[in-house]
Amino acid sequence: MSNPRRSQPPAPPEARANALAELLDEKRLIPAGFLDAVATNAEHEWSPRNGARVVARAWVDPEYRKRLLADATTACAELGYAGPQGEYMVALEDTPALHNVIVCTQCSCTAWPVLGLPPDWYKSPEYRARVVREPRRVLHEMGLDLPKSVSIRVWDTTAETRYMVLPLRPAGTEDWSEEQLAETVTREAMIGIALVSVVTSRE
Amino acid sequence: MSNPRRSQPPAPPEARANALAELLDEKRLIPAGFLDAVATNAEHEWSPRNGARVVARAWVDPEYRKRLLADATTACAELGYAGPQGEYMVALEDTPALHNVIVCTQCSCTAWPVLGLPPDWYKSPEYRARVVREPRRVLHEMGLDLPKSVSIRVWDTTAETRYMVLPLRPAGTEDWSEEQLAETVTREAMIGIALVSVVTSRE
Amino acid sequence: MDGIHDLGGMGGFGPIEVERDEPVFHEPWERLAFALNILGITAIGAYNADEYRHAVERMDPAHYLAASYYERVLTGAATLLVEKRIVTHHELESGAGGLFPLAQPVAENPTADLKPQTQARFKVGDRVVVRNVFPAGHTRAPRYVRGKRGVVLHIAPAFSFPDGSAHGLSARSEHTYHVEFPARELWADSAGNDESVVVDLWDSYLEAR
Amino acid sequence: MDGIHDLGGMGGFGPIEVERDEPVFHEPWERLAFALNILGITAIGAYNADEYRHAVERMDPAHYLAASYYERVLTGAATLLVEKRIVTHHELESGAGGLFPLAQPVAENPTADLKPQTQARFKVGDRVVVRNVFPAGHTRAPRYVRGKRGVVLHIAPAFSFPDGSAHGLSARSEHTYHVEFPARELWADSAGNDESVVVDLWDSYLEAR
Repeated sequence: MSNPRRSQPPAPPEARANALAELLDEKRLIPAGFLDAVATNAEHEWSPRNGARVVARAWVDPEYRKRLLADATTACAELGYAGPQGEYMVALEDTPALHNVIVCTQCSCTAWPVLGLPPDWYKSPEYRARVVREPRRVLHEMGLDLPKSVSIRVWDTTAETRYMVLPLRPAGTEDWSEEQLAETVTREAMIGIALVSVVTSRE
Repeated sequence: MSNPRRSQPPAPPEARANALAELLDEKRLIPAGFLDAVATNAEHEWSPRNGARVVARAWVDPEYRKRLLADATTACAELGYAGPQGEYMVALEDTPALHNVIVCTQCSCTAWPVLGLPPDWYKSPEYRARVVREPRRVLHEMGLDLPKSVSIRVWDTTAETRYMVLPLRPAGTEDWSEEQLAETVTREAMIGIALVSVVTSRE
Repeated sequence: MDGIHDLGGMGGFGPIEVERDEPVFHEPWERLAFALNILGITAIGAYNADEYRHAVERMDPAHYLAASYYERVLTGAATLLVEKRIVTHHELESGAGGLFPLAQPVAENPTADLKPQTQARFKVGDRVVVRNVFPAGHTRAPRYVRGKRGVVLHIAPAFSFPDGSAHGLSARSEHTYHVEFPARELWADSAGNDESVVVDLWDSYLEAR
Repeated sequence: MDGIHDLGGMGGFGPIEVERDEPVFHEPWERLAFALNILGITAIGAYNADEYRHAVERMDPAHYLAASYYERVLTGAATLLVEKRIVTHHELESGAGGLFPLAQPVAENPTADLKPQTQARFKVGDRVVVRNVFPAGHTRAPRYVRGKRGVVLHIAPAFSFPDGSAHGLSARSEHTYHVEFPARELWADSAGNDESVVVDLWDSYLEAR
């Protein structure tokens, strides 16, 4: 890479990925069905829908909320959500005075069982570099303007703890069912770059 | 740049440079002959041959050596070497116990009048990042193995001082002329990644 | 290693682009790269997650920033499979029909001399400072908290010490702490005074203050 | 700005490639880019050298590392000529027949609050420490000496203060000092004990210790 003038472009990434897979297959190192099973699991089992159900339960069940804040790993497992990158989970409670945001500045660690594999923006150098240094501005650019009275805590996922944000329950949802509430909870809200918002039919 | 998957490559740099030149020319902002005169000057007037003559003079003339180490800007001007990026020059004296190396970690500042425009390796991220952190290893990789008894001082060109190294005069050159000596002094030696070496005919 | 991966606080980056309704994988090769890395860690067992992270960190910085996330995954996995002699670089480039850039080699002396801490030395509310060390290999203390003062918010269970396990050193586990740093401790006056950053740090990285 | 340009000490880079008998310029467009930047600074007088350095620093980090030196020169010059309304980005891209990437905008509050020092406060042999500030704009104190302790070797004449002149602030000149830092002060145990780095620092960047 020393001299961009003379550097050749690499083979396309698909050619590289296929080459590695074919080599490992020739060497009989890929158990039958392994690769597809792993990827299918990532696509379907690890999902922000899981985290949304955790949040909704915490909103409607004060005892569950306590258990979630005391031991998120066990509370998530109660609902069936556990596995790789979820061995030790911690839920971060938003309050009217404190907003939590999650990042992984050094790679892109995420609580897979409840948030799913992370989106591109979360993995981008832009988000990783900037959100720890200028969180209020980053949130503003991403569409979230917090009142000045709200402090911001940014959580950098630098070890084995995997975080999820427990957002504020939106006003006007007092009579909503747990299932209805779960529909409103986005991955963005559980990472902390958005609030949960609803359009109530009575307005 | 946020998403490499979707980013388009820029126009080739020659197309960009030509576009800028043509635009400025259309707006009549380029004095006749200006661009070629500037570049020709950079190619021919600013040259490590100038610095080599300074070094050779310092080797044969102890009074000049004193003046060079006390005020390199004036001593270089004595020989006719002055100008942009040479407004305040400092010569760094190598001794048997101390070896000097120059870098500019943040851009690529260089004493143009005596060293010329810097070479690609000096401008590379590799050299800029590494030589302040692991100078002995970098020098080794570049072919210079210093005895352990020699300390290394790396000079980072972070302000307006422009440095040149005054290397050790090689043994066996006692009867060489100033012109012969100047032929042996390389830009690499005046930056500090090499010593001045000679093959003496008597050996 | 103070590598390009340690991005926290770096300036010069532009807006964050958010894609609506983003799929888990955008292309089949991304899906494949993800699964191949899991294969390397689990079914083949050629390397662990700390070695994987460090392999990605060792990518040439220009390649790291130019690559998409799954190209980094692919490069880290391929680098380790070459280093562990499961495949050769030549085989990879023959198969790919072109260059297959790998990461730089591991540093000669990758680990700093950090005394193992088998017991949790700190408790919630303790004031700590991050040790001012510069390991040439893998470490998980980001550069932006080095030498900075924070307060322990939470004690997590003991986990494998990454500076060791990324370099094949003997098993060592330590508690990690969620340490809160006021933004102004990290970035001086340029930061808001109602912001903080919490970093999850292994016991060895910390000293009492 | 803690930008990608501030490369001192960054790991992950490979060997340094030296080209024998290297020409001053490798291609005609490099020669042109060099001369165009001198034109912008002198004949047009659209910007100064500090603004130029900062424009290069503001390049997207991925672009910065992928670009050759003269592509960075070209990008810095073009960015400033657009910002100073001499040309437009649209004109540049029409002329180039494709994308002409420019640097990111200047930060909103680019300068830290560093008190001007009209007199040289330090003398040779003085022990100093580099202030722990984080300007969002141009500064010439590299990140790797921030908060580090050194000794003054030499006092240079007063020069224009770059943190101001890169941002169009009123003229301000200060002496700079050649400050020597033992390598072990900079990089702890990972450095040799017979090595040092000398950094040329403006008076405002320093405090007595």
